[in-house]
Amino acid sequence: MREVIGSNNRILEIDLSTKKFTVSEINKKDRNMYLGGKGMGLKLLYDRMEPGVDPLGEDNMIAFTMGVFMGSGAPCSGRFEAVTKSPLTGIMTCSSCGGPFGMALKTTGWDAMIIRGKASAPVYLAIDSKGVQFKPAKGIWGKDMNQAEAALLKEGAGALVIGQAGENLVRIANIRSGHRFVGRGGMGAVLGSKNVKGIVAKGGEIKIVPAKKEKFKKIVRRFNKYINNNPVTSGTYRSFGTNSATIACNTTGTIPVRNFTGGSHGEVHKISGETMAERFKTKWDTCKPCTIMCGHKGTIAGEERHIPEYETVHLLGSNLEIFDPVAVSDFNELCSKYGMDTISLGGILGWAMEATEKGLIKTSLKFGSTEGVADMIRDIALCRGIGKDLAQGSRLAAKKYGGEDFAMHVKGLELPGYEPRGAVGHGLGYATANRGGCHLSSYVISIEILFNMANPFTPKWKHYMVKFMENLFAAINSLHICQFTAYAVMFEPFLVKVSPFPLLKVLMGNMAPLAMNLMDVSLFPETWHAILGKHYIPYLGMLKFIKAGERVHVLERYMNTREGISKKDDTLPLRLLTEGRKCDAKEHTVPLEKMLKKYYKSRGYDENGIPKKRLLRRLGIKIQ
Amino acid sequence: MNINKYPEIVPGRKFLKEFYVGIMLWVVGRALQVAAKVDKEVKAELAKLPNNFTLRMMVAPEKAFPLFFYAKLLPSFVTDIGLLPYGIQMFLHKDKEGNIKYIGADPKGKKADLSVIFTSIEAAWLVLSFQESTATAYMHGRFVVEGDLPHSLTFVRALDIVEVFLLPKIISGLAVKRYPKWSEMSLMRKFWKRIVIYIRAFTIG
Amino acid sequence: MANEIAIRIKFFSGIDRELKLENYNHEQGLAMNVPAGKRLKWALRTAGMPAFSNHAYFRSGERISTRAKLRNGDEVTCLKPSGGG
Amino acid sequence: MLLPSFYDFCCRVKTISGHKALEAIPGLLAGMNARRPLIVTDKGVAAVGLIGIVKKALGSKLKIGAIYDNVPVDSDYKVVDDAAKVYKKKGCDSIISIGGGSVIDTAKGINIVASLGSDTLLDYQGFGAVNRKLNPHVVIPTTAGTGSEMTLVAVIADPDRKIKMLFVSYFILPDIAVLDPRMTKTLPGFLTAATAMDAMTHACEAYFCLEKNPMSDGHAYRAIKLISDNLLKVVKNPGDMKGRLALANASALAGVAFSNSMVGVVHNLGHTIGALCHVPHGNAMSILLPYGMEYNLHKSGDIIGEILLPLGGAEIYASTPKKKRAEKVVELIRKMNQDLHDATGGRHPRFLKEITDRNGKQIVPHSMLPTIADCMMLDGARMSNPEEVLPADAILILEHAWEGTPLNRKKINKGGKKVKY
Amino acid sequence: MHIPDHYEFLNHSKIISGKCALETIPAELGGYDAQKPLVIALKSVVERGLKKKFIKTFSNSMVVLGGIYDEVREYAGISLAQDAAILFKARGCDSIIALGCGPAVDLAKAVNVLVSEKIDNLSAHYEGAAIKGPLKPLIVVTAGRSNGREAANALVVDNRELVSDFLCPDVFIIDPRMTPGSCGESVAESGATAMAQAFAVLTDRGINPMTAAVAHPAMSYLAEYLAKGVKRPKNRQASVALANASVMASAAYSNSRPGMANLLAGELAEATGISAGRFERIILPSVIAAMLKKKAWIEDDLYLAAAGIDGYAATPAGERTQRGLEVSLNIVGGLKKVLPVSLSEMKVQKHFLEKAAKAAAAKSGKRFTEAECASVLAQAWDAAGKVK
Repeated sequence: MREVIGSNNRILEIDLSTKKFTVSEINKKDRNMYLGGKGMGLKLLYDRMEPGVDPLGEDNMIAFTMGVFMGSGAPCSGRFEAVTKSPLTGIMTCSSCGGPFGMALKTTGWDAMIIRGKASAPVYLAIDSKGVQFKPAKGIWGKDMNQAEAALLKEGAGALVIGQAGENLVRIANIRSGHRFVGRGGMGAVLGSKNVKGIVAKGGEIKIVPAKKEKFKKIVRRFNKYINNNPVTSGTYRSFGTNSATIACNTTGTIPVRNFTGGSHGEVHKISGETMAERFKTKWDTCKPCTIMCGHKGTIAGEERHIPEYETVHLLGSNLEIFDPVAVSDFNELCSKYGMDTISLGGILGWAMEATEKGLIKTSLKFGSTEGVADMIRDIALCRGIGKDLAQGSRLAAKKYGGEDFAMHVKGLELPGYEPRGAVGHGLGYATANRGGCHLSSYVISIEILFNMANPFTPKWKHYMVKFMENLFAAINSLHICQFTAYAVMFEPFLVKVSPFPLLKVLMGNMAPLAMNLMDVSLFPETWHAILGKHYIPYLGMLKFIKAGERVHVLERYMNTREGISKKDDTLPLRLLTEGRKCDAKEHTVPLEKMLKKYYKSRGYDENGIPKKRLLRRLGIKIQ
Repeated sequence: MNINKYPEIVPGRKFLKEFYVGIMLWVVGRALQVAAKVDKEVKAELAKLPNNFTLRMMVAPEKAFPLFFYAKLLPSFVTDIGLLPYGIQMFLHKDKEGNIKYIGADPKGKKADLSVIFTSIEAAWLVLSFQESTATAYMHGRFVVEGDLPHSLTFVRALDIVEVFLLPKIISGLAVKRYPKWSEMSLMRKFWKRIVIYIRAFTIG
Repeated sequence: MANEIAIRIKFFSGIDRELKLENYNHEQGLAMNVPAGKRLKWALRTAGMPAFSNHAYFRSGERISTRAKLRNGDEVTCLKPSGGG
Repeated sequence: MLLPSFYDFCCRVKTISGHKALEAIPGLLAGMNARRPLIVTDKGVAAVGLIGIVKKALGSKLKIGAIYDNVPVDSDYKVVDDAAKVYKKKGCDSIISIGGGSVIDTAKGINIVASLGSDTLLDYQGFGAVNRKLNPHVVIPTTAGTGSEMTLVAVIADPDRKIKMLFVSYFILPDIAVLDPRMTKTLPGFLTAATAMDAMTHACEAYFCLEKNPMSDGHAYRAIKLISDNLLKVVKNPGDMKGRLALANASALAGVAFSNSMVGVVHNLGHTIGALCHVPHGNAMSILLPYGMEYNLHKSGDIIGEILLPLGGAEIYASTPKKKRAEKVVELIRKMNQDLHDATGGRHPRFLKEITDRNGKQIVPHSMLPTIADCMMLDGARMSNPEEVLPADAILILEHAWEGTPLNRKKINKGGKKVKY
Repeated sequence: MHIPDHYEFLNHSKIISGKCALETIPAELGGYDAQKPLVIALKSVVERGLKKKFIKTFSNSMVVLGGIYDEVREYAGISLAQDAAILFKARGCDSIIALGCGPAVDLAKAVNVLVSEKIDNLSAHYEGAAIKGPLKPLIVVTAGRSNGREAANALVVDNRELVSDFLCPDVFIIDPRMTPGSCGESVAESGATAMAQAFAVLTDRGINPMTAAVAHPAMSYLAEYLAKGVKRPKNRQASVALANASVMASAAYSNSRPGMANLLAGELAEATGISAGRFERIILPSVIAAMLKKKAWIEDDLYLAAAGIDGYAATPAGERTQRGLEVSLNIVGGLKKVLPVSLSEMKVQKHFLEKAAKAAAAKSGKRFTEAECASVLAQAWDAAGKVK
């Protein structure tokens, strides 16, 4: 077991067409500017890939990047990032995953892996410290994810697999490692288009040792103290998982019901985290290592199954007006068998049900009834009948069959489980998220509703909140640590803990820039410098960390504008801009125009949403 | 879908233009009645119409143009011979002996053999304010004829001659295709006729 | 003289187990009669809630603080602060 | 292209043209779910055997309800009511009319009575009486010139009151006009010349009269070009199918043009002469066309000059200077009349005095001219002529037209401003 | 003048253009025995304040407006049509007026079908059931950006096409108070669409006198007024002429076969979601350049329409085709400052180009091959040395 100080900085570049691989180094400047994880993935593809490439073609590349935190023993650092050009949205997509493959690949000695070209016949890749072997995948091609992963795990510590959906190039296919997923953007189809069934890493060949050992130990102790004291990360997450927010969102009318027409529903508590915890006697089932412990498993219908997360419960449950937790869990199992993203699938099924209701397509789906839903999920995965068109994502299906005004997606990515008309800042987050309709890009609903620090209906200061949170989460996804730790790091420092809650609310509501910059998130950069052994300057280090996040976000936006993205795409589905929710008498809609204009100005984009040259130079992004 | 977000709309009225058209029709009616007596060319033209023949000039949807507000107050002898303008229609009646009389603007109790109908108030405004010549107006469908066509042509011909009498050359030049030359209408005859028609139209007629 | 007003409090995320309320029904929640003009803090203390500072309280879609005045027919939802997926 | 301050254009007829056009009828009728058509025609068309051609072309797919072929030359409402009874008795649901202008007008009348369900045509007199969609009506013109397959007017006589009833409505427009050269193959030379010149007049007048609009100009330009390229060829050898198709197209185009841009003084005089002296409409038109143009030369000379391009071709147009182009047009029309006169061996008259009836008697005596000039005031077409036409002007034109000498333009009573479209 | 062996032509709509055209609506409705129209308006048109002017034109007429449904934005969907149909039945309307072009007209046609056939959604028609009889009278008032499908006998609702002769609107009203464009860009896009359609009709091998007669005025108005209309969108005469041109172009185009520029622009518009007008403005110059190189045979009508009568007569017969194409190039060139000039400037992804070329060649009925389409798109990619 070789010991490595700090980070290994080795990149494995695999070319499937020529079946060769090369090894290259992460240069120092990139490491400082882009940290690792999401930032490094984008930078690697920005240097190698030219715009206008067919996502399912041969020239598309997919990069798996491990952050500096991986393997260092930091809390909740078991996550890695995948970056590619998504077949669902046609623009750059980054998706993070907490599966064992990350630790396996890092401990095999690789910091990043880039796959390009296309294999002539189905293969799977076995990676060890020296390089990669291309092994024929005849045996496991066509098998579902469970069997494929079991077969691959015989040859290594962690594996990535795609299901039948990935093989059939379903545009919402995902990649699985352990019971965690590289979920959004249809990355399974990218691997499927390259004829790669899976990747397995031997693992356990090197051991990462942080450069400043004792400083790192002190920081980790403080980190765990923060996590265990915070009521959110140690309270509801630990006992009920991500699904604990269901009741809060239901009472404020921000959950999707009946394809985003309603905001809340009487029977939602049947599928809330608490009821599931009681009914299925849940135990923990999380990424390794994790301190928050938000993943759960339980005995459902006699089987040991992973409890569906918040998004799955709402997109495959309340969005289709299905409130039977066992049914939702069955759909979740089907998705994890065939390998499809549950959020996009829920969005597509919601559209399909409304399209059937309005006579655009002929299916047996109906809101509120589970009859025909499981068969439709199989049809989509195996591209049978109308499933073949639904497999292209709700944007292309709506282009073919009509109903674009109620296809709930932004830039092609279906909306997750938050109803933006109840939290307008979150709506702006959907519109400006780089990969499309994504809640984790800025997650402003936490400020607006869950911690109730801002009025959810006024557009005041929401553009600044979205910008700040986008930069923060982009930076966090580049370290790579779990995003939920942000709540602990933001709300546990002494200054914030002591000040009374109403003062915080007034500060955040009226002087958001001041409040946000006062937040002390220095814990992240401190850990990062401790691992790499660099000297950390207290306040300036944090500003550099936030600026790195801004650089990652703006680089992704710049790459997308080269694919044709501009102001016309930063919008929300028509339903959210014009109609009110069924449960809301005042019929609030999302005032997107006002917020977007201010957002562009504060971001430094021109009025058409394209990053200005001055901004790119300030952040040091070379213009290609 | 709540339908009272899109209320029903009942269109209003253009009072000023209604009033202008009413007055112009009244003037034309009275002028024709006088011109038929005074000028031989007009008399010859109107002679072609059969006797006991009523001719009407109105603006389309008849129900949309009620009489003026003061019409009810006027005594019957005023409304019979139309001393004052009180509605947006014009009735000319050629009785058995063959002389033309303007019989007011009230359609009650009158049957029109020939009616010249302006398709809308805007069209009537265009024609009666001489923005379009009569021929171009007919071509653009500003007015439509109900009843047989030859009678309407004689009526329009008579109208042209009267317009030449009533209005100065600049204005009536717009309305008529060809302004009569010196030879056809001597200066003296034109001015004299103009004065006579004006006086008689507004008085006894 | 002080007329009674009826309110209902619904406890979620395990709080009802902490308060050891017998046969608690999620749908109806805990019905209580409170003298008019009282604040939420008073009602919670009578329900036996020890430290209630860091819980989240919602009434008809908006979040309210413990010092909010209660009105007749109110339905207050009480739960621990939580993060989403 | 001139943009008039106001215009309206409407031609709702579906045109089917081609050498196999008749075969398309069953499909189109099925499209309008009509299965049993009534064929309306007159004795002349039946005699020439055109009905046989149509029946063979329609083939077995369509069951003919009945054939009604005793339509007289000047149709009247009794014929219409009689045919309507046949229509109802045989349970027909659509009409196919095969023939010239009068047959088509009669068929329009029959369609009014049969579709709106009353028993006599008199109920539908007056403006706007017909305001509902009628049953399908397919028109197969057998003369390439009247263009009445494209017009929204039906003129039906009322023998009792000795007047001509005018039915005007967009709903009596036929649904389909079928232009098939086989229908006009057997038309003799002089009749072809007369009807073609009628179409030429429609096109020219539609081009320069007051109701000029861009769409009518486009149609008129092509009608003139087709006629000037093909007329002499077809008169010389009547079997030329391509030429026949061109003339059929030209007549349809001219019909569209003049039904939206009203014709002027030529038709004014032509109708009056036709009514008083029973002169064939085509001949009157071809004689009066040059004179009508000369009469309007001072008012819309440059527009008439533009007709030189489709009439004479680009070379002549480019070589003649701008001011002279209008006279060149008139000269070419006269030359065309002269060529037709020679090609038909004198049967195509050039001046009014040459018009003779079957047994050679002159039917337009010089004495009739003053009465024609007076009755001219009663025809609606005089409104749309750029220059005012009074009986005095009419006498001037008719004198020269009778004699055959070109109009000397000094005597014309000029006046009024330039035409403002 | 070449006449094809067989052709069919139908232009059902009546065009009323010019001063006080709006005032003729009550008379037109009277002609159809209709009293109470439902107005379906574009949101952008209503926001520009045209609604008040529109209502004022109905004063002194017996027409009562059954309601102005102005929810139509960029997309015509079946849900909007169902709402409008509910409003139509509730108010007991008997005819429909579409205020604005593009999606408003498509939606009006869809509502017309729903109401006249008394059905709730168009699924029966998507499966191929034909429209049985004539529908309620439909009047279109042109305003705002046109998508070139108004006068066609088809409706596109929810990206699904329904073709039937009964779908042609009955009357087009082009009134100088309604037609002035909101910005130069929307005028340029409608102009580019009309130009592409008129060009496709006039250079189609199966051109017949009827379509030539309708396309001729369209092309000449574009030649005269497009540059001026784009520079000053508020100019009334230019906007009326351009509105006329787009109505005539779409009427002629619906009777003729689609040209290469229209097919390619349609495919790219569907792939990228940008309006087809912008792509037509870019692809048309490349198509013309390809035709110039290929010396394809083209009727003289194109040159006559583009250059007018005097210009046409002045050039000898041989050069007319070539000069015609050059004049069309200059007409499209008039839009250079307003719309992007090349596909790369619009940042279209390259792999869309191959897919678009393949699909266009398939739809062209063997008139042009995939290689030709690909070369045209390649040339349109940078469009450097051509249209200044």
